[in-house]
Amino acid sequence: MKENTLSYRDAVHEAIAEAMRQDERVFLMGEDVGNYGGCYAVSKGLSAEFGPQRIMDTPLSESGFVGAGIGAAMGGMRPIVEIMTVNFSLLALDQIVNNAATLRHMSGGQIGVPLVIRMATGSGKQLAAQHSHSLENWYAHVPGIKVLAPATIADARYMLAMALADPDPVVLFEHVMLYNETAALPTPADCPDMHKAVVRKSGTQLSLITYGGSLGKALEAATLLQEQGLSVEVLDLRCLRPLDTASIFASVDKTKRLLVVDEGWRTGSLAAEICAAVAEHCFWSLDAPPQRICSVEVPIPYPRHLELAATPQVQQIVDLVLGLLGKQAGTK
Amino acid sequence: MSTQDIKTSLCRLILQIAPEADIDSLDPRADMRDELDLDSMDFLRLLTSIDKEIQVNIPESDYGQVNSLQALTEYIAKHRPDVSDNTE
Amino acid sequence: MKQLTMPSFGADMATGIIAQWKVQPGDKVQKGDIVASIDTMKGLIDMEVFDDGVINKLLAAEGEDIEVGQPIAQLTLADEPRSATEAPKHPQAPLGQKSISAPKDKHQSRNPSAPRVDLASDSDRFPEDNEVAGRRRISPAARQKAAELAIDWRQLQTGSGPQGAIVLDDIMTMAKASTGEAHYPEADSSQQMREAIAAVVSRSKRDIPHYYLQQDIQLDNALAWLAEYNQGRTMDERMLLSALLYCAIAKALPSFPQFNGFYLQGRYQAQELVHLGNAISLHGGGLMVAAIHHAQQLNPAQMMLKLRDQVLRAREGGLRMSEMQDATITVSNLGDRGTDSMQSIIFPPQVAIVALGRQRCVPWVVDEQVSIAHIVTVSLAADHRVSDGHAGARLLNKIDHLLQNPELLI
Amino acid sequence: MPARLPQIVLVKKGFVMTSNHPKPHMDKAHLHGLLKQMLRIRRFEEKCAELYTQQQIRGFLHLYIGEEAVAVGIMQVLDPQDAVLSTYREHGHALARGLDMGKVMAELFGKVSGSSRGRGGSMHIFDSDKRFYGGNAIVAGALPLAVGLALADKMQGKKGITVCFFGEGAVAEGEFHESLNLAQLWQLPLLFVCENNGYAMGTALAISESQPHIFIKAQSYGMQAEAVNGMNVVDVEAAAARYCQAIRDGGGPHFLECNTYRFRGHSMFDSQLYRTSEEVQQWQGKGPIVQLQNWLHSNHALSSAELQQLELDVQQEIASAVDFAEQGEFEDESDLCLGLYGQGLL
Repeated sequence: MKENTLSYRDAVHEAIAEAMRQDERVFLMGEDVGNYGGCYAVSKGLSAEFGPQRIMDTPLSESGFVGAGIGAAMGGMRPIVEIMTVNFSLLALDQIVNNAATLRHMSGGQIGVPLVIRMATGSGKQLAAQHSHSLENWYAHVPGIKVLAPATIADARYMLAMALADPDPVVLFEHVMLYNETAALPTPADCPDMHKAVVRKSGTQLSLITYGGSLGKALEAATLLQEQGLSVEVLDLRCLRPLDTASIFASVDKTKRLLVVDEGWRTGSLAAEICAAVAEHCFWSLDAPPQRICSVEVPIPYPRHLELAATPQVQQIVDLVLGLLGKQAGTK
Repeated sequence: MSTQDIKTSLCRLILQIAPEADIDSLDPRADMRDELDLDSMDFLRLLTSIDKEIQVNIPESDYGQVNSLQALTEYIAKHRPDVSDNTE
Repeated sequence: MKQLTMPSFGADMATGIIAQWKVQPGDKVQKGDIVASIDTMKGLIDMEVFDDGVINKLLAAEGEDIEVGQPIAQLTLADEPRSATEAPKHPQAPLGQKSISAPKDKHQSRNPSAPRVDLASDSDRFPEDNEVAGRRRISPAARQKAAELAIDWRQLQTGSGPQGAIVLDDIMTMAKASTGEAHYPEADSSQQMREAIAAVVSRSKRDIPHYYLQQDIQLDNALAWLAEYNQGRTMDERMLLSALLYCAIAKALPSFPQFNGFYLQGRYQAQELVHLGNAISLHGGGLMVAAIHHAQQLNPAQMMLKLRDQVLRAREGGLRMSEMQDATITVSNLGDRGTDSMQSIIFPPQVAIVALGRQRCVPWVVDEQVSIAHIVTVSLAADHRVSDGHAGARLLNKIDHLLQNPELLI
Repeated sequence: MPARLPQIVLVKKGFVMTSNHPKPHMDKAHLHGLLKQMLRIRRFEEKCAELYTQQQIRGFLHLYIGEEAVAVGIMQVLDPQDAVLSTYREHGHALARGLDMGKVMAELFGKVSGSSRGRGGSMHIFDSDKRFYGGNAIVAGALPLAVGLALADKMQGKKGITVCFFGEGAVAEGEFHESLNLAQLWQLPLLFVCENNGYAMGTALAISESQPHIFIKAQSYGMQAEAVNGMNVVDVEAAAARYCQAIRDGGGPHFLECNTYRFRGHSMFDSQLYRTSEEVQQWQGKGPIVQLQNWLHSNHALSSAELQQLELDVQQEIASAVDFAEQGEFEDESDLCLGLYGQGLL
């Protein structure tokens, strides 16, 4: 790695290390976070600095250790629980949905759960149908938790501290294709409040709304379109619950066209929620039907070409934008 | 409060009502409403804010005495007991 | 089967010349469609059809002068059992109208709040399945803008959007075309506002046969009432003459429905409520018209509150959408620094606009004695398609009367 | 039956037990206290059943009647800094832990004056001041939380221990095993209390578990575990005292299986097709309250007047609790989303 640059993986690593140095209540628990260094090598070396008491390897008991994280948060700690992938998190859904999300409201405000759950998500590494899915919207569906999707190095570096400072459970999704991304060394100013969506590229003719691993694709498409003289705005949601609808509506009211790029499956997707909200609130601003590009509704397959065919790609975005702007092709 | 203070406050209040007004080049003796394009509603709002912030109530019968910035300043100076005479 | 007859567009119309047929035998028509253009002594007027059906036969040729009431065409009704002579309950409701659909057209009425979609008038005369072919696509933004600028987007066959949808750009191009401008550059907001004004006034001057009346109204009674009212009131409670003038106009209007309403697609719809459009000039240029809702019910103090609040919000850009759209008539107030009088341009689809000059002193003759009077010149511009000068004069007299007796305004 | 209970040894503190003498020594006042606690729960729940039929209490209502000795016995040995977690059958635990009866009743009424603003109802009673972490209505759902609470105490060097109550039905869930493993692995200050009443809803233990002795499963994780007569409050208290002391001394998690029986149905809406009325009657004969009463009578340690006074006190407390619940207001609908996020409401 070049000097003055930082990878996404190291950004998360730094964020964890910093949080643990600053606050004794913070600890990391999860499968193979200690001696192994983390499934995606995020926590490599942390055990040496903080010891096995604070970098806790857990058995393969997602429900057990996620529940323990919730209990520890109730008991005054600030746990960071790592789940290897979103697919495995389904084994802990009971604890996240039935306990973490409900306790504050159900107890009439008495019990808070200041917990951060990190997990990897998304496709692109040919990991096939049990390690590649994007289920962010399942979590974004649940009131009582907050859901973040850091898509930039700066967000990876500084969002965790905000999540830990939050009094409520925060589920944080790291897209697997981002870990090797690098960028110039970010500063805290590069990471606004975690609840805010951020315009990554300003434009006037269409809003590309996206998050996580699809942000790079959206930006690439916007750049290609710019070469054709088209001005596309890219809005990075960052926070999937609660959604920053004010920023979404502001962007669409300005550009009058919406295309959502979402690696989740189309039916009942987060993209569907955004399209519905835009149709409800921005109807009279719309100059074209709201559209979305999502993953094809099949389990993500193993072969490279099929994996690519199943998930949103840059050319697809470009074509759809052209159609929506009446330039060529048509809408689906 | 000096007359300079009054003028400064007045300029601020005018700008609140007509943000595009070019106060610097305003002739203090010219008809302020013509020069700044203040309609009766603007003028009423100006007098309302003078009442609120400088505590001088200008009755309708005195509107003729406050046509220019200069005249308005003098009117306020006359009606505020605390204005010192050491003007600019 | 129903006979279409030469319509009467006014009590004084005896005959009409069929200037142009807009339909041919076999054409499917829907209630509200224009079937012919009729040349009258007052110029060309569109003739619309009030039923859904198919034009069976034309009984008169173009150029023929025909008496009002004489048959000019035969219409086979889409819904024959329906009484052919039943008059539509709401003769005109271009927005919010549910079209009476032919069986095939079931999609067309599914959104009752959207404007009804016309049948395409292309060469495909009998589309067996016109569910898709008949629908003209238009984006919500374009629809909104077209309504704002009073542009009839149905004139466009196709737009430049996806699948030929009419989009915002198309409407702006139409607006531009009506002002004679060919190119539509990226404009800042004040330019855009200028362009919008240009589109509206050009259209108004082109389509609306204006007539103008004006009257000097003595204000001494009103001013005396006002001085007494303002006596001892705080700045916040003080009233301006405008409030009284607006009240007088609003309270006069309900007796003269031909000035308070909309002229749309060749028909006038009087409105019961007076939503007084207040033309507000903006510092830095431009003009906004904000509706004062239910103005006929407001007393002067309430009117003053509305005016104060609205002017402030208009200048800070805080007007509500309903305020921008609902005005049934407009008042343009040049204020006490303006000129003596003004001949205004009507904002379509409204049919009248009242202009208020500045308050001034003049020699005034009463009982053959000259005295000094405070007066204001009130000017009316109205749509001759809807009203005549006589009615306009009565309206101005009524306003005058109210201002001579300000207690009537409370 | 009475012979199984220890002789009363009157001592000042009311309760004495040394490691040499695993049997506790209890004074009369202490035993009267145990009886009163059990009566509070019994009479409270009998009132709940009545109010439920009158539709004052809605939703699910799971009664603890018959199992009072477990909650009362265990709570005797807990300190304020200890944490308690329970199930949807938690009225007894809440009352024995010292929650205000009025607030519990108001919670059942769904009133904003209830312990959880009425939002939880019968199954979700919380009190953070008492470190009472609910009322969890997911079978085995509280076990991982208990692991976490104990972990937090241990990491922060706090003295408290965590006690987690659950039924034998939870044993079939994965979270039970995950939690026992984690607790033993991390040597957490945690007491697991399995209230084995023989039926998971209507499924008898014998037809759901290959090993019906639950404590043996815990032992297989290397945990100190034993079964105790859960119908005998003194036995329960004695066992809890030993185990809690061991946990406080750094002995890691312990597991107590309390064999007990619920006299009522699983919930109010249960025709009890899965067991015979003879079986129920048989158990009722050795119920925790009647057992202790009889024993006290036969040892001349409880006069009729004393018993009458106890009942009277309990009835008065219940009457004022019902009164408090009735007086309460329902939470305003506009507050529906209040406290979903943030620092809390109360």
